[in-house]
Amino acid sequence: MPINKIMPSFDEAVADIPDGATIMIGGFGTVASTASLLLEALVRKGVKNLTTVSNSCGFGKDVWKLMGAKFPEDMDVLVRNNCIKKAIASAPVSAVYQNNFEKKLRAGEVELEMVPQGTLAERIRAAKAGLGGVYTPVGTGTAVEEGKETKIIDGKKYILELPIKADFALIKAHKADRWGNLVYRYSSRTFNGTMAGAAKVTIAEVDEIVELGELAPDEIHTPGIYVDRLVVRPEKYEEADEAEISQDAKESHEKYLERKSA
Amino acid sequence: MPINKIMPSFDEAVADIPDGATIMIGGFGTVASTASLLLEALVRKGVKNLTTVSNSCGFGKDVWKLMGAKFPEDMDVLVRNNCIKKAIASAPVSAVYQNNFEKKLRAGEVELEMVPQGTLAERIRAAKAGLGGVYTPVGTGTAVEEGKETKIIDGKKYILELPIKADFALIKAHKADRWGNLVYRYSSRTFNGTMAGAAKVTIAEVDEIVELGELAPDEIHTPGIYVDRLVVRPEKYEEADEAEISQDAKESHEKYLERKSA
Amino acid sequence: MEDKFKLDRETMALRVAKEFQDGNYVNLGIGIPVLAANYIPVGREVVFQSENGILGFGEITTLGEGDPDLVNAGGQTVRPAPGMSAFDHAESFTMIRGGHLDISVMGGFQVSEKGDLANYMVPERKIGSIGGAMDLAVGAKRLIVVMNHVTKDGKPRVVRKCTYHITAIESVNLLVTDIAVIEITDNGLVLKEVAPGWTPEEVQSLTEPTLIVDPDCHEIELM
Amino acid sequence: MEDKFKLDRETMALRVAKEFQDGNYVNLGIGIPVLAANYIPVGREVVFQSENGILGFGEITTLGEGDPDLVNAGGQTVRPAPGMSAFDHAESFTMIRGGHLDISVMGGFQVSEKGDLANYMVPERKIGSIGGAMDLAVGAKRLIVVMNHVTKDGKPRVVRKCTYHITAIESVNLLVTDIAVIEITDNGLVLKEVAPGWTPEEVQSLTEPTLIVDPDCHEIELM
Repeated sequence: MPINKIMPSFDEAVADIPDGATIMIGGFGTVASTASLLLEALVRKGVKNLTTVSNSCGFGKDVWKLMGAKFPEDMDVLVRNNCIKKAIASAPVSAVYQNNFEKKLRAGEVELEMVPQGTLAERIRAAKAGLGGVYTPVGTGTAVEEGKETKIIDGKKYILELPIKADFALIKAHKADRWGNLVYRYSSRTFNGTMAGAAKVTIAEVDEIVELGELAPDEIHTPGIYVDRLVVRPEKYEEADEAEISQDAKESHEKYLERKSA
Repeated sequence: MPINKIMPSFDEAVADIPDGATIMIGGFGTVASTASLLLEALVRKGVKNLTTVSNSCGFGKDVWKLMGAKFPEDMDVLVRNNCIKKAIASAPVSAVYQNNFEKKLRAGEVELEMVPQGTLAERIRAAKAGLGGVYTPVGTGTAVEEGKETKIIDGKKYILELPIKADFALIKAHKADRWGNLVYRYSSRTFNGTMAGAAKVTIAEVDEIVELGELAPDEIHTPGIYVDRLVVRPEKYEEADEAEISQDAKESHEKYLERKSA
Repeated sequence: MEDKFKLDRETMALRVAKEFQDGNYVNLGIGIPVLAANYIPVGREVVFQSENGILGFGEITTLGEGDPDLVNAGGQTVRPAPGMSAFDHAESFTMIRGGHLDISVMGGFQVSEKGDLANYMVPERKIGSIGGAMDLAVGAKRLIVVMNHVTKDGKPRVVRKCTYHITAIESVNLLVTDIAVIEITDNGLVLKEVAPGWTPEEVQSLTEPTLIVDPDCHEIELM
Repeated sequence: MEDKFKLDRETMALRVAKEFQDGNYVNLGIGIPVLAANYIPVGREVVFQSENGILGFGEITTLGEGDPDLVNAGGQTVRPAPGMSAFDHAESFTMIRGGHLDISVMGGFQVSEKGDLANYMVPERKIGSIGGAMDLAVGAKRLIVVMNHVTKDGKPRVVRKCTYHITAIESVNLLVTDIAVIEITDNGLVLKEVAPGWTPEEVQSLTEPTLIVDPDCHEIELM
């Protein structure tokens, strides 16, 4: 039978993600690099007590709507719907905007393990590559070192960082074929490319599915072996809960515009 | 001044490689994936006591000529011209053909550190990525483990493998621009892509140099930051020492043809 | 017993190929393993990986044809095929070591009753190449070894303990020889199939460790 | 002394940009650092890296324009430029941690006399984001920090020992503030330049550790 990783719907793609699962969420923080519709499907499923692995922890759809995003949900949809128990992240909060994750963190409703961004990438890669751990010089002499093994190698101090293993990875790519070969666009490759294949099951949300053979062998960024399921984005976005854009988000957007013009 | 990494000649590209240097040699073993002309230039320079880091240790130009290669020299050119003191390699000898490296190894004229292929790739990457070392499960319970630190992580035994650092990396790519952005073709990416940027100085031999901007951002395999020097292959190959094809090579080619048709 | 029918290389490859399930990602070693690509069961789509950095490539080209930038791990030129991807060595062994391959098929010199594999150096030669063998043996979800049951001198290759240099310990899952198919389990070696005309006792007589004969042990199935 | 001229954000960025040499690979942090991209000395070609996985990109787009798949680490859309490349996060931090960047420029809250940097969390907030700061501080060949010389309350930010959470120890090479340019050396902090109208003594009075005044100490050079 021809290999076909394409799933008919976002709901079916996430149907077996259980409560308490560890999930990697691709992207950098911008909604364009986020598997928005998979996250929404996860909320519809009503999953609880997730441990998430991601770069940031969401800014909320209002911020992205103001910036004109077509699919505006980011990880915040999991945060505000109380799906998360613990987040492993490098940039969980913003300097210019108090996101829902920060509010919940201050309220003691979520746990946080903060990891330097490069260490996060390397720990995810270690899981993907079957390594037991890596020694990084990053974080020595800081809070990151606490409770971890260190080692002097060639006269320099390193911290032992262990793989981050996960049950599912939810990533966003640009194009895919039925084998799961993926191509990303520019800065939206980011953690999507790193996480593909790092979890037991990798699910990719894509803009477009092309015929097998249309992606040139040398242009494929993620070989299909790392991808288990694919779902393609619809033409139109249907918003789950249409609501007014919050005052917070408007203020944040104003600040963003100022920074941008600075 | 515009960045321009293009060197006028192969000799100038390798002019500062000193005796006793550690050099990475890209490619898998096939001559198509090898920086042939850089290796020849190194021999012309008369460099001695090199430590090499490579997947295999060369089959010799006769074998490749019989297969129709235009630029037929592989690492054997360094071996037979006595440039090497020690080789770090994964597949130094062949099951079907006694190469010059094997002869010199049996004669005690070269040293060998044999490394599993994936561990070789990972140790090279560790140097490139600034890691102090990685734990791999590969080689436990074998000769590879001897003299190395091991560690039980999550109930499984791993070997600590340290970065392989080098002074120069000589790699082969297909296309380049003046910034050193590289694109490879198919299976000729191999160790070339892994070694680019892993040594202090990376020198790339390429088929073609294109204008800056001709390589699309998402098709570049090696970002220019990893590449220090570029040399483009000439239209014509000029053989240094024209000699008859050896009987050994002819026999090996016969065997190859048999295996192929098998 | 010497006159009994033994499977030839092609038939052993055919038996190995029966193990390939729909959608499997498979790495084939040099020698008999690579022949298995010719016998994928009808209707199954199987994707081959080669450790030099290609996935989903096509068949080996005819002589004199082929692109020198597109070779398998044996250095043979192969055809591109729809869905093929290329990558560097670090990525290739991320795939291999990281457990992403369903099956790795390799040749062998010795296999022990615990599933240890020796296949990179014959003691007489004293020099051999590890290549990708250690990573492939440790990393693949399932390791299938294909080899002759005895050496040219008639000595067992299925042994209590490997006397040759070890490639990987406790890693072989299935062994296909020219006279038997043996599963390596936590309980020991289970004889599942024998070549036409062979009895389990005859296979045992050429095997060092004691075989557990599967209640369902039968003649090797090729189709 | 309160009335003395202090460099504004743009001028600090201009001073930082003077450090960019021909062909340098440079990462610019959010805030003042990113402004330095506008002041590359004439005739120099400098390549910018952004840790979210792009190298050699162009300027920040005007509002409302821009491709959401092409942003810098601050989330601002940037233009593609000839020579640009894109890569994933593991590769991006291979670049950063592996010492491939010539210069990293970052904002700071405190810098110690040993070159320790604190820039990811103000104690009052108790929560902050590490992001790529620790990797960039440790990995770049040269770390330039740009910040105001004192806090809003007038307390020194150049301190004997950081009291805020440390980003990286012994990593800052050059400090550009609104009143001074200070090199961090093995011997201590060397005052190289002062803002127009400032004396070394006045800079010292706003600095916790003792500054070594360079014999050649002069007014900040902007061109």
